[in-house]
Amino acid sequence: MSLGVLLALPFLGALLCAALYRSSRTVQALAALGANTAAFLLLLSFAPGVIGAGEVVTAKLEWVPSIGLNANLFLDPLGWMFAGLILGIGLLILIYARFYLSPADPMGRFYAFLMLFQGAMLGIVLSDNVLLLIVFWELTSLSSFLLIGFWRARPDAREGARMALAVTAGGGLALLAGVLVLGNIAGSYDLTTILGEREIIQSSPLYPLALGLILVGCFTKSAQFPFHFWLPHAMAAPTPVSAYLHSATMVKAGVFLLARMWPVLAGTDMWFYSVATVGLVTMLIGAAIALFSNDLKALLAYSTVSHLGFLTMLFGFGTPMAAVVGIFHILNHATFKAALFMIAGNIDHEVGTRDARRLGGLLTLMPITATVGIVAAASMAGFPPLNGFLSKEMMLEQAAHTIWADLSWLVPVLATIAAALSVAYSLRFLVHVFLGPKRLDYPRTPHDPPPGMWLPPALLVVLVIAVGLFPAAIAGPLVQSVSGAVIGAEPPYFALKMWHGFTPALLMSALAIAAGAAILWRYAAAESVWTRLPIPVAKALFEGFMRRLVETSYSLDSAIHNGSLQRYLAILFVTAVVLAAGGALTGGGSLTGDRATIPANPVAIIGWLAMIGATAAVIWAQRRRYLALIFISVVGLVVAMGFVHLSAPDLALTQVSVEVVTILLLLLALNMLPRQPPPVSSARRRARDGLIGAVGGVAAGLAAWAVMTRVPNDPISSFHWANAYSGGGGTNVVNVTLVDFRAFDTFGEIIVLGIAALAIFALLETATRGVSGYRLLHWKFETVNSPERHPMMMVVATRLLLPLAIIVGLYIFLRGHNLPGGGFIAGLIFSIAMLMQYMASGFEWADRRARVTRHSLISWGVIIAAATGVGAIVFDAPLFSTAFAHFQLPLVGEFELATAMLFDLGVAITVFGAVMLALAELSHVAQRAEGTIEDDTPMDVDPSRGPREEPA
Amino acid sequence: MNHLIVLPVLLPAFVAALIMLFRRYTLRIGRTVSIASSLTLLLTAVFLLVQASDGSVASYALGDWRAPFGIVLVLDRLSALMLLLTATLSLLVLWYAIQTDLDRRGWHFHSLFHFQMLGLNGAFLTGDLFNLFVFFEVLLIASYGLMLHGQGAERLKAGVQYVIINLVGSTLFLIAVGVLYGVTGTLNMADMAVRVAAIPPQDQGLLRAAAAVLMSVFALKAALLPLHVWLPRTYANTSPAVAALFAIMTKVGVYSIIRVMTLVFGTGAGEAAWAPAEWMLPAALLTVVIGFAGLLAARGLRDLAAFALIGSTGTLLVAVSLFDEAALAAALYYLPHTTLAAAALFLVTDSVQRRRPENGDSLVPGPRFVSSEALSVLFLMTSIAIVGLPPLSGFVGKLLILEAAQPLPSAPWVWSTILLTTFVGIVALARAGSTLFWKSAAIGEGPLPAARWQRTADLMPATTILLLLAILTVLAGPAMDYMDKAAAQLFLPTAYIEAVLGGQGR
Amino acid sequence: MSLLVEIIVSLLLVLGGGFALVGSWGLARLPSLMTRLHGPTKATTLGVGSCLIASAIYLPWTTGTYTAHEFLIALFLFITAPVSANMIAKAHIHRQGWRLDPNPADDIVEGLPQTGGPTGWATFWCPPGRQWMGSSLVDGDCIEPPGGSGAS
Amino acid sequence: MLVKLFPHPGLTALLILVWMLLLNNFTLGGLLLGALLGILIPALTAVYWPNRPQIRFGWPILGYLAIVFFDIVIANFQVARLILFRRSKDLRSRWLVIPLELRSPEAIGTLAGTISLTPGTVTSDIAADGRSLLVHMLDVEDEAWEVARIKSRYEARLLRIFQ
Amino acid sequence: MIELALKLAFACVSIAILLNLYRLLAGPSRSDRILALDTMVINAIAIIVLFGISQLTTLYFEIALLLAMVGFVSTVAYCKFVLRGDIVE
Amino acid sequence: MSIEFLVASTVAVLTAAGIFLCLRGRTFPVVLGLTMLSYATNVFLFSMGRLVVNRPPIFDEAATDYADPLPQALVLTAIVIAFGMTALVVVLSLRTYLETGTDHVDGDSAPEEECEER
Ligand code: NA
Ligand code: NA
Repeated sequence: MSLGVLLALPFLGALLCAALYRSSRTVQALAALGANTAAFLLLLSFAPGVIGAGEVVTAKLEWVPSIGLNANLFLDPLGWMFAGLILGIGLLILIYARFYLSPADPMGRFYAFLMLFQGAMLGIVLSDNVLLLIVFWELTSLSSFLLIGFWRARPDAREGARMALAVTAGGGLALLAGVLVLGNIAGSYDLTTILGEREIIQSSPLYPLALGLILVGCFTKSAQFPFHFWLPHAMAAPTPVSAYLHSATMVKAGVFLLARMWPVLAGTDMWFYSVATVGLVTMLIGAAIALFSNDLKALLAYSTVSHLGFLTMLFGFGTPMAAVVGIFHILNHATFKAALFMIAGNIDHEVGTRDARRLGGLLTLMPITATVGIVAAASMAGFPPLNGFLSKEMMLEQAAHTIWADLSWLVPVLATIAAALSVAYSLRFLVHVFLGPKRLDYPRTPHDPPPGMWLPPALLVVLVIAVGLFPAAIAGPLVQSVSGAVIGAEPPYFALKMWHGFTPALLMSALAIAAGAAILWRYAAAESVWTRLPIPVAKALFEGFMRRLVETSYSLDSAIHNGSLQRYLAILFVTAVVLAAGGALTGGGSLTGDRATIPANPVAIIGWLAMIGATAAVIWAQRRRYLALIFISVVGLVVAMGFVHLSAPDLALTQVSVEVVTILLLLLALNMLPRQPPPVSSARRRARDGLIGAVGGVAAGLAAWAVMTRVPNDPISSFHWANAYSGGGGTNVVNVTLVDFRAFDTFGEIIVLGIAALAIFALLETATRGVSGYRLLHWKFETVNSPERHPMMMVVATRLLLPLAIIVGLYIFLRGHNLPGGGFIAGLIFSIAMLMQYMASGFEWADRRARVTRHSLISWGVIIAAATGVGAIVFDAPLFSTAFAHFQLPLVGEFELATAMLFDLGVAITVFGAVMLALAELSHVAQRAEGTIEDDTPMDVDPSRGPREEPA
Repeated sequence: MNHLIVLPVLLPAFVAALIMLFRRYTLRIGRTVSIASSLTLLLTAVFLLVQASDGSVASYALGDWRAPFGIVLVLDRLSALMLLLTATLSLLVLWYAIQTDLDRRGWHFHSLFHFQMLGLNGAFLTGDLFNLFVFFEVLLIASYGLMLHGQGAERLKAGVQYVIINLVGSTLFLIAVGVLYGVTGTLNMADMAVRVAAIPPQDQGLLRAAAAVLMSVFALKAALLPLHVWLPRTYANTSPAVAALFAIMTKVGVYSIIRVMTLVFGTGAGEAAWAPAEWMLPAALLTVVIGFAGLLAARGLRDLAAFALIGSTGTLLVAVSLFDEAALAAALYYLPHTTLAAAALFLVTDSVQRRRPENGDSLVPGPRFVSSEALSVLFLMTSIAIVGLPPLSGFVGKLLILEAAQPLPSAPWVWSTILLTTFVGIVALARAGSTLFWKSAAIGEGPLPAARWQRTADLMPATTILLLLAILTVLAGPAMDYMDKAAAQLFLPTAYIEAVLGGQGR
Repeated sequence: MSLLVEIIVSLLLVLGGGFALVGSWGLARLPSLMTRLHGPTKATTLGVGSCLIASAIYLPWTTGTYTAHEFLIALFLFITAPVSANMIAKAHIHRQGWRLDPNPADDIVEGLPQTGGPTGWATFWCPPGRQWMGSSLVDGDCIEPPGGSGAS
Repeated sequence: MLVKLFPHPGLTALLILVWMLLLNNFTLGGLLLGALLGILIPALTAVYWPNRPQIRFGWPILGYLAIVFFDIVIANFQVARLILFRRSKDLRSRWLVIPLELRSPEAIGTLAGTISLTPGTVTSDIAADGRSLLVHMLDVEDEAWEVARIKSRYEARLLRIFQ
Repeated sequence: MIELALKLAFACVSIAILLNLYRLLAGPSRSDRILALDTMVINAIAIIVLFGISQLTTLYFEIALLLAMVGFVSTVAYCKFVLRGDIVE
Repeated sequence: MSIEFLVASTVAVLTAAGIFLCLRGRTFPVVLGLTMLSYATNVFLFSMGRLVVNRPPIFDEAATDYADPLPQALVLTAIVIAFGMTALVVVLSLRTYLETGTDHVDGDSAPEEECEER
């Protein structure tokens, strides 16, 4: 429980700081400090148990138990040590940052990010579940991204942040894969369980995979070769961030994980050769680059890379003793490196530059800063009696005994060279910055910063000295206890002391110091050699890779999504056909079934010929649109006749009426589409499309043939046939199916129509404005039009036909339940009748006389249909249940009333409303194109009124 | 009899029709009714989810005609989940649309919106294949209306493509349903499941061809490669708020794949078991790749969001097309996450573009804009969700998918694809965000330019979505419990079939 | 009785089919639209008419149920056919008059006769001063259409 | 009031007749419904038929119908002969201009329809002042005679029907 | 006898439809095609009536009725389009 | 020759024409193509109930054979939906043309596709 509180405190601090974004800087700092201090104190309270007695504090909480992702926390000595570093150094950094940041910097945001990062870091070291660990791991990547990019206006900050995120979060993904594999080998994702499964894990065939993936995660985070390049660019962050992330926390996460996993992963050749080698190489390269870096922060950054390599190498050795040394050095490095970063920050802050070539002689100008810096740098160099010396000695001792591929000299020699380089760059920091003559060209006049900025590093330097002098007393118990946790057993005997006697390590150490001093002495010469070395710049490689990634993505994207509907449709058709063919071929079976076919009579064949001819004509006339419309009518007519022939009178009725409405619609729209023939596509394109069409057509035809020639498989429609009259009260089974058995489909269908009308309305309502309105206003007709708008003959005929059509429509509606017909067809007939009226006497004239709004017709239609359905619920029958009864009235005789007819009424009304809304709106727009004419007569020629306008 | 199950279909129909009636009066009535109805739908969905969570399958025989003869609505865990997701998302989008006056910028927004919900809910509830087609059409045509809402040249052009390609899709749907009826003699999916198992060998080819075409239709909706091609232009050119609602549209395709495959062509389908979807896994993997590559290639936030949708839906499809119980459970967890996350990204996109009069959504640095701080946080959180980084549910979802894929032979492909594309996603979104918020900040630290849009109320819906994702993360355990059981229910459809075929009705 | 009915019905059927064919034959072979326009009236009037009468006699006689829908079909056709013909003729003389798809075999080449009144034919006549709507070829007042106009 | 209820009494009658023909069997209920529709539909659609032609019902109408029917049959045979046996170039097809005395659009419409229904003649256009019809005739021997035939045989009768 | 007469009538009307198709495809003017289509619809009505007689059913006559009405509307619309470009104005 | 063959080949021809037209570059032929496809689909769906001559699904105790009513009902629904969709797509094409000045489906005034002027 208290572990939960411990973990929550930094996050709470982050929230608090974010919430206080308007408060004063001090309040914000106090909020962050408060949270951090509380956490630190809480952590200290665990010390007696964890460090003293070796207890492991746990807190268990199930999160996603089904995959073993638990929010389990545990605090063992290793975790305690890291938590101590995180919270302890964090505390100092918070104080330091309060004074370091300028008033222009948003302090609240900074602290929020920093506390977020702290929480994430703490999460890593407290997790008892590897999946949970990944959560925090990635959270550190994210929060460090924010911190590095804190000075968002600086391009280097943005780039550095992105690079750090890409590398560390990307590595985190590899780590995720790794721990998933590991967890599956071990049978659990709980660390405590995994740590007990060394045998199983190391003998598993998946061990190399898991190891490799986990190491990628560790190496990226800890900036190990070849992933080392991101770290220096992360130095664009404000110095407190660098000090925090790159001394004690972020980059140590990788090392932490190496230590954490050490008991189960270490000890194999694979571990040794991969981890130790990478560490060694990194140590060398980092040190070399650090030596020749002029930016103090870059120098420190590469030094960090080098020291992380140092640690990695130690853990890579796989021996308990090496692990002990590693743990000790983690502590030491954190102290002197954090101090050094802050010192570098102070110099930058006060002098206005971090370029080592422009510095020197600061000892007298900034005595406190310089003193602290010199001690810390000396520790980094490994000078006695500082803590850096102790752990470096021990490392060299370990290196001296390490045999790499039967080469006993390799590791000691390389380690010594690295140590020498380390001495050199440390001395360079020390000498080129603080010593030497004062310079006159500093950007600013340097003096010591306020205590808030030198106290934190000073405090750390006190530790550096104290540990150096009294290692066993101060660090001994901690190292002892942590080593036990890492090794998973009683650690080997070790002595933290200055003098081990004349050991090979001492010799190596001395050599290193001498060589390092020599290098610094001949620094200029060394530098000129270095600059001539052809070293590939990792950053450029990385950026090149990223650029190529973006370019590839871009060309992939534009190659695939070229915006051509023609291509998209071709893809769709081809995919469907290929899939269908694949299904048919793998499924097998026969094409033709056992059902007897019906011989075709000559009339049917002639209809078929008409259909083929008309279809061919449509294709031929596709660019002569008016003709195409006439031809397509024939197709519709033949289809309707086919429905007549094949016992589908309802379909024929519907087809006939839909057909005419569609044609009217197309004619209305056609009038306003450009009439000049569009360019034809190339012969190749046409051939391709023809091929796709032919294959698709054949596929559809074969499927139709295959089904039609098969004996039906006991279709459910026999139930519909049997129950239409008895249960649905109608003899027209199709209609009963529509309004009763499958009324829900019909309900959806009228809604589709209603929505179509709404969408059409919404589209056209605006057509008279803007660009479109302009285009309409400046419409140029391409042909001569007759001046006669409302021919008399037509008007006269319509006067008779409108009532006739309405009565026919009503009849069709009423009989629909028993004979072909129904609401939909009736609705269409009413629409056609009204459209006839519109055509005859004009939109304005007819519309002014219309009494209902078309919108409300649609609404009412839907409401009636739905309400009919709901009516059933009132009687606790399911939605759309129907009732019907036969009534006997005097004079009238027997008649039937069915609720389904009410539903059908809703259908008819909706259809009528929708069709009228769509076509009326279209006519309205068309009329706009012609300009409005005062029009109050139903026909142009009306002899009964005499000539309308006397000729001149 | 429990009639509550029809409410998700009935209420939107009534409300849409009523709003249409009242359109002459103030918009306020429309808004009030719209919000009230959406809230009701949310409550209903919660209630139905609770009802379904005990594992029972409720079958509602419309018109009192028993299955397979009439149409049935079926409520199981999956459909309840989809209903809740729809209700949640639509309420949030509605909120946003009202906040930003989107509903003023064209006709009939609220009616179309409710018709859209009607279509979605109907599709999720129906137990009948043809009825599914009908509701596909309802939701599609409503989506056409919404997609075009507000108009403008680019939107219209994209709309033409969207409409046409979906019309072709509908044609294919009909053909597939037709053959399935012709071969099996039924339309009810449960009944079809029973009959498919007994289809003789000589009809197998026909059956599978039809099933494959049906899958291609669903894949079109779900934006599965190579049928995803329509999506970027459509989603990038509609108003982002509508695109946010459309995040659920691809899930209709996914839902349909899950439903039809597990129920009709699942383990019990005899020879045809799983056959119609064998091609899906490679396609889904490529979809993820294309989606995340598009994220890198995007030159505007809208493109970015569209590709993020493709990529994350692709990830979902990867999990689905493993056709494994654990993977399906993972997919079901990931499904609401990806829907909401994509929606949030679209909403953020809209908020950004609304505040940048000159540069709109394009990923170029421009002057600082109002509430860019808040938006940068939202963008960051949304990106985290979309990419699947901790601490949001996307991470849990991907984790679940990886974990589920592990024992399967296709694991290497699934793992490498998901992990590598996540990496690409991180890179891409970091690029985009740093350009948009950091680089822009660098350009003008001066006073904020006067913008049309000064309020911050429009950030609330996206914030709420992130909050919901956080809740989904924290409650991943109980959620997975539900998803596990839902997946189990899908993989053993006997209860479903019994509930449907043994249900009431004349 | 039944033989008589059979004979009548058969005659009507043959007559109906025959006239439908003659009408369409005319449509196919006559040289110009205006002459072709005479063909379909046969299909309408005697062709379909005879068939309808045949049906009206035959179906009640065989099935015993009377039906009157034939008369309605006839009624509709008789109302609509002349209007269709009129509109087709108008369309035709309009296109021919403006030489939009000239056909040498057609009847308008030498022009329509004068109306005998002060105005032209409705298809062409535009009252002076009124813009000839929808015509980009004609900008100001009426111009003289090529075929037929008023006496004035 | 009565005019409002029965704007077109003839139409009402026609609708009732059509309804009964549609129903196809005579019931009192059907008739009542037909009567209702016969009244309702013209009343509802009256706005689209604003003028009210005065028609004299009775024998003249029946006589007219009989003549037209007779002419249709005869003319059909005549035209069939022309189509089948006359060579195209020998067809003497002509335009006829028929000056009108009829003034009501309904009456002119009826005349035009009659002319078109009887084979061999097609009403093609009307003068813009409504005072003459343009009729195309398939084969004309004597134009003046044909015009006179139409005027006397049809128009004169229609003048009597449409007052 | 009726059988034979029906066959004859069917044959006549079918050939008539083929002739209509010829005119429809051959044109040459728009009016020719409209006319051909109009005639084809009328012949289709005849076919339906003949079909009714041959199958002894009146069930399909409403289709003929509707065709009569609808054929008219579409013919008029096609003509109106030729005349005015706009069919509803 | 059987009716089944006629219907199947009708489906094939209509589908082929529909696909070909759908793949054209201008909205109008595409609309034609969609119309053709919808004819094809309707006939196809209808044929799924198998073909029967003059056995309309009007219930009659005496009838022994009948056309399958269900596909007919489905086709009716499909026709209506296709009508609504066609109406929408027609208006949309028109509206897009008015707004953009081009009737190319991709909205380009100068289409990228390979073209030859006729
Ligand atoms: Na037509
Ligand atoms: Na005539």
